[in-house]
Amino acid sequence: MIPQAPILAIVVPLFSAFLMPMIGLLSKRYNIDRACDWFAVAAMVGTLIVVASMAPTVWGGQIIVYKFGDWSPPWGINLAIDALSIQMALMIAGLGTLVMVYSVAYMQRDSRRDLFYTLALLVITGMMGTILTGDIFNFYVFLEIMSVASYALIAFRRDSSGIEAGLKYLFIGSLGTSFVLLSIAMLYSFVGSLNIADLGAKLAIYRGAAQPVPTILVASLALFVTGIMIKVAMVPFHIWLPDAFTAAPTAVSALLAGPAAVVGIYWVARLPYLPFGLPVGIILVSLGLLSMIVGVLMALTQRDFKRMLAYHVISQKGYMVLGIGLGTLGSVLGAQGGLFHLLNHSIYKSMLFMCAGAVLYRTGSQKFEELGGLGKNMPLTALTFLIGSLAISGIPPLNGFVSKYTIYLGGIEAGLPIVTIIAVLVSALTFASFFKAFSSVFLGQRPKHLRDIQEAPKLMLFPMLAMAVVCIVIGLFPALGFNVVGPAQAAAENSAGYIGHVIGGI
Amino acid sequence: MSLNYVIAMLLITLGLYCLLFKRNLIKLIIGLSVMTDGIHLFLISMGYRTGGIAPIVTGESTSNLPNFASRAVDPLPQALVLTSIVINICITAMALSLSIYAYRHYGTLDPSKIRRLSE
Amino acid sequence: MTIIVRTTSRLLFPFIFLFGVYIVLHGHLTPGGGFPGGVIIAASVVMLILAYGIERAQQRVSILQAEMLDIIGSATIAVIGILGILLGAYFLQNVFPLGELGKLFSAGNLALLYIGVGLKVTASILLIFYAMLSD
Amino acid sequence: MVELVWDPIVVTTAILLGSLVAYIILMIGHKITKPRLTPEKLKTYACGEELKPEETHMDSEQFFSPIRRIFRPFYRYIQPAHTGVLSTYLLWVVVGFIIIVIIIMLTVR
Repeated sequence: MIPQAPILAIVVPLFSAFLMPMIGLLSKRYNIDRACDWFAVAAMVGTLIVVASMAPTVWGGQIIVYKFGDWSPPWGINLAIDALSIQMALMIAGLGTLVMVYSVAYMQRDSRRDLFYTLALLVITGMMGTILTGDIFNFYVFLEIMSVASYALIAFRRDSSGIEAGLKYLFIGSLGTSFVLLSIAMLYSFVGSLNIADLGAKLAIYRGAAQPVPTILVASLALFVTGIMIKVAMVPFHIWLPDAFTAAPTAVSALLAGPAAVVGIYWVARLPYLPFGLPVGIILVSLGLLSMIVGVLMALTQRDFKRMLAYHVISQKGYMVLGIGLGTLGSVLGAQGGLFHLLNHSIYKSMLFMCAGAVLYRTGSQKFEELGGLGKNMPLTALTFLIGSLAISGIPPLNGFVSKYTIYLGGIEAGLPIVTIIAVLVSALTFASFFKAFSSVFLGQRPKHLRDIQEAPKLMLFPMLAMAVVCIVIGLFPALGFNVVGPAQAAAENSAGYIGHVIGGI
Repeated sequence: MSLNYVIAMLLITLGLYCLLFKRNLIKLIIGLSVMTDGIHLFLISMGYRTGGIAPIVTGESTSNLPNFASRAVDPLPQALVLTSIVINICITAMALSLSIYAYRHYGTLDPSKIRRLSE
Repeated sequence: MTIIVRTTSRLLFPFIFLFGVYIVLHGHLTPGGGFPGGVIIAASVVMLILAYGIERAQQRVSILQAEMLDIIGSATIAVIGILGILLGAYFLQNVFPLGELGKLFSAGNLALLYIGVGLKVTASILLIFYAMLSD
Repeated sequence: MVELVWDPIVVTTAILLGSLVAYIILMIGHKITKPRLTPEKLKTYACGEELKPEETHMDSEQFFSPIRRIFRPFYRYIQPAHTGVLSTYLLWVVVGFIIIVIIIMLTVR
């Protein structure tokens, strides 16, 4: 482990974001093209190295506790990194690096790219912070950093649809974060602590229905769940997501669909055990089922490429929440499947958005009606899109199948076969919807004005192909994924170990 | 003391009402701020104790630390509120600038008319 | 604006500015610190903007200068934080002499941290106003 | 036995072999009967009207109209509910919150 690695994982993107305007000024002064772009990529690679250096220690069964300013845990702010956090951190850093490489090519027509990279690195900082922190108010602060930066990123091009989507996300998201703040305030007034491990230890007496749960705790839990579900975009709270993903620049859509999905799911996985420890399985399962069905049915009739992908994000996140919910109802396979699906989905959904972005970059259109026959012009993009759409529909040799199959088994294991049936049906509808997308964009008649379209730039193709290779590799060797997800699921359930490590200061 | 909590809840409810039923983006932003201020009031009154003193360590208080600790109000909620106020400023500034752009593009501040993205 | 507003704001400006500087510098001793102090300093400049218009203000402090101020503020925080890692054991750990309780030069890195925060907040709020008022 | 069937490499090999067999059958079929293409066979039939290739693009919203018929209540009520009005969406959030409170009240006791 690199010394000081936990804090460096947050500090490297944060201070790179601070330095970015200066680099923008310098590069303008000395006429260095693309200095900002490569600095952002370098910052992300640095973050990835720092995070990866922590992984062996954590998978060795240790929980890294980092104390700010040497104040010990219940009083000071601390970072606590267990196997669940490290899975999420690795995903954020890895996918974030690929998205940055993609945006080097995608954003090259925009002006003020230094501001774009500042905001993107701030989003990465916020995500890193939310998953590494061991203090619940610190979590709120990082959540707000991430949210405010992403509102600005969505409206980055300042066109009418971007502004509208940014406004909608801002109001709905701020309502959600103020719910989280109110929940934290209630929790603090009831327990008198903000440390997650300390809260978990003090609230443990309400686990297992030994004592009646006080009303303020119920209100706090409901507010927290609502706030998190707005970030995850489960169905009654999902409405910001399609607008935002449609209107944002595609690099931002990929950033929000891949890495940023992690934050919400991390808290969904953490929530049933820490800090509340109250049963939320029924809520998770019902919200997951609802999102799966509504998401896929809405996606079937979309005319817009990115909007269809956005509705599939909702549907696939439903699978994850469903799997984790089944995990709290007594099915280990379900929870593992949920976390595994998060890993797979982040990879292939980022890739699919990148394909849509490549098409949009070359043709200037994201409507199905105006596209067609691009398979001859952009064969590699078509190939990656095909791999992605087969993966998301759960076709066997690819990674989506493994995780979906695990969730199906989890449904049977938890004694709810009806859930499995619905999940299989939704998967079939997903395939139908992607069939439509592939045939409308890459097959069929090619309109005359698209005759001279070229293949996407190499810098865009590189992350897409890398992700496609990862999809196939995980599909062929699922043990690779389970080696990451298994410890993560065990760590999420092992709240006593977490509390012992943090409070006991082992 | 319980009056504080009543007013805090009243502010939160008022903010929520404003957010749900007003048809002007500026009023929605005001509603959001009022709601957050209600939460801040809730936090601040939680750390308050009747007849408490400011939790600032000075020369006098170090001589009698137990007395100081038993009378000082809880400083943590104040720190939380300070942080939260700063965050709220960011959100308000962001919302106002987005509203300016929305007005330029749509010519209105009515959220029911800013709806080019739907279904 | 009328001449009354202009004169009053010009007369008031140094006092408000000085008060803001006081709040920033005494952040580690009395209530206040970088955030409130920075906002007060920025408010004094915003008052001038309201009285004299955005152009006059930008002649004094251009957008570029405000951005530079912003970068200097954040760089100060970064350097103090990284000093804690290099010389001590933890991020933001105090590596300066603590000094005597109640004196201006005390509390180790807190005072320097507040100056950095104050610069950053001042510059950020000015930038927000510039961005909203211009173009 | 179950492990063998769900071993992804075995399944992938099986899929690839299956596609190969299908391709061979297709090729044999092509060899036996040569297709005789006439211009009339390649034309899109649209009640006698002349269509340019660009106009034959399918309406993506109606691509799966049978599914729209099956889930008619959904497409009649839920899809139009995505109105794009911010106030309605905020109302959804609050209603969802109230439902979550009720579910937690019922399950936690």
